[in-house]
Amino acid sequence: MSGGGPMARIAHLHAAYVHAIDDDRLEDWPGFFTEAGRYRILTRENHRLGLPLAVMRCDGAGMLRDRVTALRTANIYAPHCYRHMTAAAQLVETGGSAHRVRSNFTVIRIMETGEMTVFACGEYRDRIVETDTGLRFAERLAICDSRRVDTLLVVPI
Amino acid sequence: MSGGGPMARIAHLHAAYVHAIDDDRLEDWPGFFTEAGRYRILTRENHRLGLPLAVMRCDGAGMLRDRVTALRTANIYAPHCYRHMTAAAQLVETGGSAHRVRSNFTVIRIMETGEMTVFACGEYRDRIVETDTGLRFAERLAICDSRRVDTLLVVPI
Amino acid sequence: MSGGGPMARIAHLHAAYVHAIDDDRLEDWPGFFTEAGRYRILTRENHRLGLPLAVMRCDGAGMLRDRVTALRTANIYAPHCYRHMTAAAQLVETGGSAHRVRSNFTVIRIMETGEMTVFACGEYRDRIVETDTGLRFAERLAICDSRRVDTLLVVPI
Amino acid sequence: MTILTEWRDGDVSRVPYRVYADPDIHAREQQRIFRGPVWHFLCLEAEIPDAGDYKTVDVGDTPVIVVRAAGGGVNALVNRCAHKGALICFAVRGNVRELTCVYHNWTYDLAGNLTGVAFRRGVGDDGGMEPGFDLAEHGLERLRVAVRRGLIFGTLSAETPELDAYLGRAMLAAMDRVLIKPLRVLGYHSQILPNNWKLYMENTKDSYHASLLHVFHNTFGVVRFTMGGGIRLSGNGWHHLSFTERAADGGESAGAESVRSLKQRYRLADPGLMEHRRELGDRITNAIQTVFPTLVIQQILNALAVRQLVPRGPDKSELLWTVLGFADDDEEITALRLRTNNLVGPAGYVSMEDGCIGGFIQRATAGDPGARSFMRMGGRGMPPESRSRVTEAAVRGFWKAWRELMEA
Amino acid sequence: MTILTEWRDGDVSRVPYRVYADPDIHAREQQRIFRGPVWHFLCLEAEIPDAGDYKTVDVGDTPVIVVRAAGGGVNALVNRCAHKGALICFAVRGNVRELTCVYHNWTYDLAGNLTGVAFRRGVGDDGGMEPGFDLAEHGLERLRVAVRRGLIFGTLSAETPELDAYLGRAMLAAMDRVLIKPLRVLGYHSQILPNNWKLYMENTKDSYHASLLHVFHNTFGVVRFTMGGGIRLSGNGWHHLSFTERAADGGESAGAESVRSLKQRYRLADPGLMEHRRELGDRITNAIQTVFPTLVIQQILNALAVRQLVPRGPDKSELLWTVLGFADDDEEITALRLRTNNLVGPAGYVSMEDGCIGGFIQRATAGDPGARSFMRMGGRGMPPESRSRVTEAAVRGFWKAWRELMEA
Amino acid sequence: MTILTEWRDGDVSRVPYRVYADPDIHAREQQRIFRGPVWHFLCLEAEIPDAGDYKTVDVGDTPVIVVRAAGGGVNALVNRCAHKGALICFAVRGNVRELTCVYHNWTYDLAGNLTGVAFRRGVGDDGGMEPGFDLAEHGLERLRVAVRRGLIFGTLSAETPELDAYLGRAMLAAMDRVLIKPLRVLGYHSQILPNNWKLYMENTKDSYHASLLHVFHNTFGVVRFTMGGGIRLSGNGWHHLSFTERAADGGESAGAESVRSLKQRYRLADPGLMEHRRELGDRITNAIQTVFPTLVIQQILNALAVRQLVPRGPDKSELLWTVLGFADDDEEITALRLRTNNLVGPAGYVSMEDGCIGGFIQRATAGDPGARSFMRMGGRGMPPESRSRVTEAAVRGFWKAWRELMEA
Ligand code: FES
Ligand code: FES
Ligand code: FES
Ligand SMILES: [Fe+3]
Ligand SMILES: [Fe+3]
Ligand SMILES: [Fe+3]
Repeated sequence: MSGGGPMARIAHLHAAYVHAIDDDRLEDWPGFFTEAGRYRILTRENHRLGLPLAVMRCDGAGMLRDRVTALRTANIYAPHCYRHMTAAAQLVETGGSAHRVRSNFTVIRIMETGEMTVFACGEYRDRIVETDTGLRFAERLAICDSRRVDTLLVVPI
Repeated sequence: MSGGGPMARIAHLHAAYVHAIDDDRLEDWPGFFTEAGRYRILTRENHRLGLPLAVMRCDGAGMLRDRVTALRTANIYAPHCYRHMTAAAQLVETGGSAHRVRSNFTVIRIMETGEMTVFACGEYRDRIVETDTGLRFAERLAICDSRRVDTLLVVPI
Repeated sequence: MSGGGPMARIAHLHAAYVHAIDDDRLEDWPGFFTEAGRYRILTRENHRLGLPLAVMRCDGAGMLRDRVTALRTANIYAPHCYRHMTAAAQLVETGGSAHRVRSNFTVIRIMETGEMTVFACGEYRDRIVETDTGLRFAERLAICDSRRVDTLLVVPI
Repeated sequence: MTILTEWRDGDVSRVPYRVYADPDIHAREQQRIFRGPVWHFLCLEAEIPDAGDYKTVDVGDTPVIVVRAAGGGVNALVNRCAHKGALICFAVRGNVRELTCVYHNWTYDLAGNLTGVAFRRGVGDDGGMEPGFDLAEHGLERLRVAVRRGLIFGTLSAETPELDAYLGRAMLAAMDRVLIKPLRVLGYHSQILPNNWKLYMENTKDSYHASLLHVFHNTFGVVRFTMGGGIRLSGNGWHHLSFTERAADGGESAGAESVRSLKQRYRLADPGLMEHRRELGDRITNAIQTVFPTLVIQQILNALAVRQLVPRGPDKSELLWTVLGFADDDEEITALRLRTNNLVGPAGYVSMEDGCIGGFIQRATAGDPGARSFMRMGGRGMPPESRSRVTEAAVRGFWKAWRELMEA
Repeated sequence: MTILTEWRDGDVSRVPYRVYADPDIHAREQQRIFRGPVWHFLCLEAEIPDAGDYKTVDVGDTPVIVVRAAGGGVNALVNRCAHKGALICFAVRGNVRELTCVYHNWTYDLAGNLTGVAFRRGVGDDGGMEPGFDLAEHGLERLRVAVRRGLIFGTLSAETPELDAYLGRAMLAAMDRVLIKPLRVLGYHSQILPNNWKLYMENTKDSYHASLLHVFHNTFGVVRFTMGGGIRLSGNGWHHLSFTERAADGGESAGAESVRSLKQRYRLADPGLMEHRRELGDRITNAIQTVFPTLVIQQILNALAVRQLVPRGPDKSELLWTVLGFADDDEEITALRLRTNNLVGPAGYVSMEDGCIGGFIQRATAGDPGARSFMRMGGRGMPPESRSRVTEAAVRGFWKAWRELMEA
Repeated sequence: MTILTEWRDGDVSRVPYRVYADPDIHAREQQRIFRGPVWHFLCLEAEIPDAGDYKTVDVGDTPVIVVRAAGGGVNALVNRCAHKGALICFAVRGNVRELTCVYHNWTYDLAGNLTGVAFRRGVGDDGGMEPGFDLAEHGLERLRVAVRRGLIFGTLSAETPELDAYLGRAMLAAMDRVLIKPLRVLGYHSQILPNNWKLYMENTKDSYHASLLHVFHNTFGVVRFTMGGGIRLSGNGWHHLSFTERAADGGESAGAESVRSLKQRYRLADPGLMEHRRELGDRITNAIQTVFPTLVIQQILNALAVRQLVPRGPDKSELLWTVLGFADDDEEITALRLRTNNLVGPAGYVSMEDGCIGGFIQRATAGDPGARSFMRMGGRGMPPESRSRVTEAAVRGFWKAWRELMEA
C-alpha cells in the first residue's frame, strides 16, 4: 500500500466500495462520494447515442442517501444480494489531487433462493479526488454494456 | 513484487492457489495451507444464520489430503474443470506475521463437453501467516453467495 | 506501482489491451504485439491433446491487421461487444527484457439487443518483451476452457 | 382450446391462471392478437428523421423494420426475406438506401418491393430463376402504418379499423394532451419482466394498486395524492387513461390514498426529486394511458415516456421504454426531466415494483392453472368514466378485449 | 395419456423412460401426486419456534407458507393471494403478525382468513367491492397439517388418510428411532439435480447401488459394511427403510459388500472422519428412510438430516437438505456431526455421486423414450422385509405408489 | 402431423417455416431420421487406434460409444445401460478393457454383451436376479457399423442399405478424392448454432450463397472464383458435392461470382493465408460434400475437415469439426494447413457467417410458422449434375430426403 503511485490506494477504494455493497452495508455507500459527488448508472446504448438518460442518477449526498432510505423503507423486491467482480483498473489521467480512472466490472445477482445471474457488466469511469478523509468519488459512472435490466434495479452497482 | 506491503505477496499466493486448482494440480492444493490449516466452503445462508454447517470442511493437512485422494481414486463425476476469477482483495487486518484478507471470487465450471456455468461466487476470508516456506493459509473460508450447488461439488474452490 | 517489479507495467499492458477491445478500438489491437508477434486462440481440449489447431491464428503484424480489416469490411455478424474480466496475473519467469506471464480471463459477450453471455473463459499465456515503445506481446495465447464457440468468433479475445 | 370452453361466457372479472403460462394460448395470442386487428406502437418519427433511417422492432414474435422512405413517409415491413426467411436488418438502428439480404443479396426498395435477385438470369446459360418468376410477387410483407403526434403505429391485419376509430375520442384526447409538441428522445431502457406480458398490462391498467404497492410516496410524504383524478376507458373498454390532479389551490388535500400516510416516517434529503413544472396546461400530475395490446403512454410529473411491451415466450416479456422530452426543451427542463426519471424506469422509485410483481404472480400461480383471480373492485363492469381510481374497471376492459380477439 | 396405455398392468419392474421427460406426465404428477392424497414434509417445528415465525416452501409447484400461529399451532397456507394471485411472502423466512399482500394490501390472519381488503368500501361514494362480497369466501387455501417428532407435514388433498395411517407402523417406528429428542438445525444445503425428481427418489430407495456406486468406503477400507442390515417397506410398499448394522462385537465381518474390497489401496490420512458415537440405542450405523413422494430421513453415523426434493420441471429438481443435531447436543458431538457431514451433502464422500447419476440417466434415455429399465433384482415383488439390501424391492414400491396415483 | 397434411405433395422448393421450430417435428425427426434408415458419421478410425480406445458421440439424441475391439474391428453401442439406463461412458474419450456401468457395476464386453451383473446370485440365500434371467438378453443396443477411408459410420436401423449403396457412385468418388491417405487429426472445434439443424444443412448444400454471403474473397480480391466448378447430386438427390476449379492456366478468369468484385477495396497484408499446395491430383480448390443427414466433408485449399452436426433441441444445434491432415504430412504442409484454417471454423474468414445466418432465419421465421421459403433458383428439380453453382438443387434434394423419411 506504501507511498508509490495512487493505484494501490485507488485499488483499496475500489475494493472497499464493492465490499460495502456486497456486504449489504449500503448505509456506508454515500460515504464513498464527496458531498457533491455524482453517481450514474448508464447503458452503453444511451451513452454511445449521446442520450443523457440514466437508469439511476444521484447528484450529491442527499440523493445518494435518499436511494438508500427508499430501498430500506419503501421499495419492494425479492431479497437478493450482489457480488461485484472488478478488473483492469487503469489510471487514465492524474493531476495532483484528482484522478481519472477506468475499470471493468461484472455484477452477479444472487436471489435468496439461490439463482445466480450475471446481472450487469460494464465499465466504471471515475473521477476520484483526495480529501481530508482519503480518496472519494467526485463522480462514478457505471456504464452497463447491456441495455437490459432484469426485473428491476434497486441496489446500486 | 518488491518489499512494499504484503499485498503483492498475498496476490501471488492468491494467484498461485487458483492456478493450481484450475490446472488440475490438486495434489499441490494442501500445500497452500499450514499443517493445521482450516478450509471451509460455506454458504452465505448458513453463515448469516449463524449455522455451522459447511459444504466442505477440512481441519488440517490430513483432511485436505484425503479430499484429493478421494476425488482422484473414489468419487465419480463427469469430467470438468474450473476457472477462478478473483477480485477486490483487501487487507482487513495485519499484525506482523499474520494477515486477515478478504477477496471476491467467481468460479466458472466447464464440462468436458463444453458447457460453461457460473458455478459459484462469493468471498474468500483468509487468515494468512508467514512461514519458513512463505505465506500459507492458516484458514481459508470460501463463503458462497448462493445456497445452491449444481449437481455436486468435488473440486475445492 | 513505481519502478518496482515489472508487474505494475504488465498490469497496465493487460488493462490497456482489454480496454482497446472492449471499446471497439480494434485498429489499436495489432499494436499491442511486436512486429513478429504471435496470437492464438486455442481450446483447452486441443491444447491438452497436443493438437495444434487454433480457432484463430495470427503470425505477425500482417495477419493481425488482416483480421481487423476483414471484420470491419467483409465479415457479417450481429452487432455485439465484449467485456473482458482479468484476474490472477502471475509472473512465471522473467529474464531481463522478456517475461512469461499467465493470467485468467472471462469474456462476456453483449449483443446489441442486450443478451449477455459468458462467451469464453480461460487463461492467457504471454511472452512479453521490452521494446523501445514499451511492453509488447511477442506471443499471447488465449486458451479457452470450453471447446465450444457460441455462434461465431470474430472479435479477438 | 381448454381455456375458451371452461371459462364462463363474458366473465372478465375472474381469469383462470393458465392464461399466463400455457404455450398454446401464447401461440394463439400471436396469431389472434399480435397478427390480428390491433394497432401496435412501432417507434417515434423522431427516431428516423432522415430518408433511409430505420429501426428494427418486434411486433410480438414478428420482427419489423420501420423505415423512412425517400418521400418522407414511413414504411413498416416484416423483417424477413421473401427468399428463405433471413432477417434483412439485424442492427437495432441504421441508415440504408435499399434493403439487401446478406444471404443471397436479394434486394428490396424501402417500400419492400423486390428490386433485384442475384443471378436471377443465371450464369451463362445455366441456372437462374425458373421462368415466370415475377419480382412483384415476392416483396416483403408490409404493415399498414398510421402516425399520430409523432408516434408510428403498424398493423399486420387488413381488418384493423383506422387508428382514430381504433382509439376512440377519449383516447385520442388523452394522447393529444401529452404529446403537444415535436418529441425528443432522452434515452431508452429495456426491462426484462419475469412474467407473461398480460400481467404487466393488467398492472398498468390497475389503478387500484398504485398507492398500495408503491409506498414511496407515502413513506416520504412528498406528494399526498389529492382527490382529483379518475379513470377513462375507450368506448369498447380496450384502452384506458388513469390520472391524478393536484387540487386547484396547489395544496394537498386528504384523500383516498392517504390511507397509509401514517407510514410516513421519512423525509427526502433532496426534495428536488419531486419538483414539477406545469407544461401541459392543466393540473394533472400523473397520467398513465394504455392502448391495447401493449402500449403505455406516461406522464409522471415532467417524466414523459412511451413503453412498448414485447412477449418473450409465455413466462417472460421485455418492456422497452423510450423516455421523452420535447424538441424545444431548454437545459433546465431537460435536467428536471432527467432527475424526475429517478421515479420511473427499471430503477424507478414508484415503478420498480411493477418489475417484480408480475413475477410474484407467475410463480404463485404456476402450480394451479385452474384457479382464478377475483377482480371485482368497482363491480364487474367497465364504465367509460370513474371518478375513483379504486376500481379494476380498466383491467376488466383488458380481458374483454382479449376474449373478443381470442374467441373470435 | 400414452404412458398409461402402453405400460402393462401392474408391472413396476420395467419403466418406460418417457416418465422422466414428458411434460404432460409432469403436469399430471403435479395434479395427481403433489396436489393429491399424499403427505409432504414442509419444515421443522424448530425452524418456526415463535408466534408469527414463518418459512416458505414448495409443495411441488405450489408455494406454501408454514407459519406458527399465536396459539402455538402450525398453519400451512398456499402462498397465493386470493385477489390476483400474488405471492404473499417472498422471503425464505421471517416473522409476521399478519399476512399482507404487497400488491393491494389484502390482509389475512395467520390462519389464512381474509381480514381486510383495502378500499373495500370504496372512497367517498365511489368504487369498492361489489355488494355481497364476503371476506369469509376469500381466504388463502389451507393445507391440512400434521406434526410428528418435530417434523411438520402438509397435504393439499382432503382424501389423504391421517399421517399415522399414511406412514404405517414400520415407518413410524423408523422415524421415532432417529428423531428421539428435540431437534436443532445445523444448516442447510440446496442441491440442483440435473434430472427428473423420480430418478433421485429411485436412487434413494435403491439399496442395491450403495456399495457399488459409492466406492469411497471400499477404496479407503474405513468401514467394511457388515452383514447386519436390511430393508423394510411400509405395508403398501410406498415408503421404505434401509439400514446397516455393526456386528455385535463391534468388529468387522466379511459380507456382501466387501465384494470390491480388493480395490482398497488407500488409507485416510485423518480417520477421524469415520468416528461414530452411538446415540440412538442400537448398533445401526446407517439408516435411510423415504416417505413417498419426496422425503428422506437420514442417519449416517452421527450425521442426521431430512431431505426434501422439489421438482423443477421434468428434467431438473432441487434437493433441500436440513442438517440436524439435537437441541441438547454438547460442543463435542456438534463438532463430530459437522465433521461427519463431509460424508453427505452436495460434496459428501458417499453421496455426491447421487447428484450426478440421475443426470447420466436423463441424458442417456432422452433419445429413446419408449425403452425401459429392468429392475428385477430380488424378483418383481416388494416384500415388507428383506434381510439383504441387494434388492430393488423399494424401487418397485415407489413405482407401485406412482402408478396407483397417476392411474387413479 | 400438421406439417405433413398442409404441405403439398412432393413440393420441395417451398418449405413451411414451422419445420424449424415445432417440437413435435423435432421428436419425429429423432425417430424417423436419426434412428431411421440413414448412416451417421461417428468418428475417425484414427481417433481410436488401439484396442479399448473409445470415443463418445451423439447420434441425434442417442449417445453412442464407438470402441475399438480387441480384434481390431470397430463397435458402436448405444451408451445406455440395460439395467436402469445410465450412461456407461461419460468422458469424451478414453481406453477401457470392458464397459462397466458405475451405478451397479453391470459389465459388458466391448461388443456390448452383458458379461456380469453384480450380486446376480444374491448374497447368501437372499436376493439376486429373478430365475430365468439371461445375460444374453440384456446387452447394449448395437449399431451397424461401416468404415470407409478411415471414416466410421453407424446406423440404428436394420433397414438402412449398405453404405456404398447409400452413398452412390458419385458420392463415393467425391469422398475418395479427398481422403486419399491415412488421416491425422489436427484438432477439434465445437460450434453452437442458434438454429435448427436443418438450416445449417441447407446452408451447406446451398451453393448459391457462397460468393454472396461470404464477401471475404471479393473484398480482398485474393481469389476470384473461376468459372470451373459445379454441383453433383447422388442419384436420389440426398447427398451433394459442390466444387470450384482453378482455370487450367492457373490464372483468374472473370466469372459468375465476380459480380461483386467492385467491392474489392482491400488487400491482404499477409497473402500467405491464401497459399495453396495442390495435393489431390486435380485443380479443384474447394470441395464441399454433404452426406444426409448431417455430415460435411470439406476441402478448402489445403484445409481438410469433416463436420458432424448434432441437433440440440428444435432451435439449437452443435457443429463438431474434426480438422484433418494426412498421417504423412511434413511440418511445412502442416503449418500451411494450420494457417489456412483461418478461413474455416467458428472464426473462419469464409465460414463464420454460416454460424449466424441460421439464427437470423430462426428469429425471423418464429412469428409466422405457416409462411414458406421460395427456393426455385435453377428451377424445381434436382439434376445429378449442374455446371453452375447458382442453383438450389442440392437444397431441394435435402428436402426430398427429409420428406421421404418423415412421411414414410
Ligand atoms: S434468404 Fe434473403 S436472399 Fe436468400
Ligand atoms: S394480488 Fe394480493 S392484494 Fe391484490
Ligand atoms: S444402471 Fe447400469 S448397472 Fe444399474
Ligand atoms: Fe405500478
Ligand atoms: Fe447413493
Ligand atoms: Fe457458407
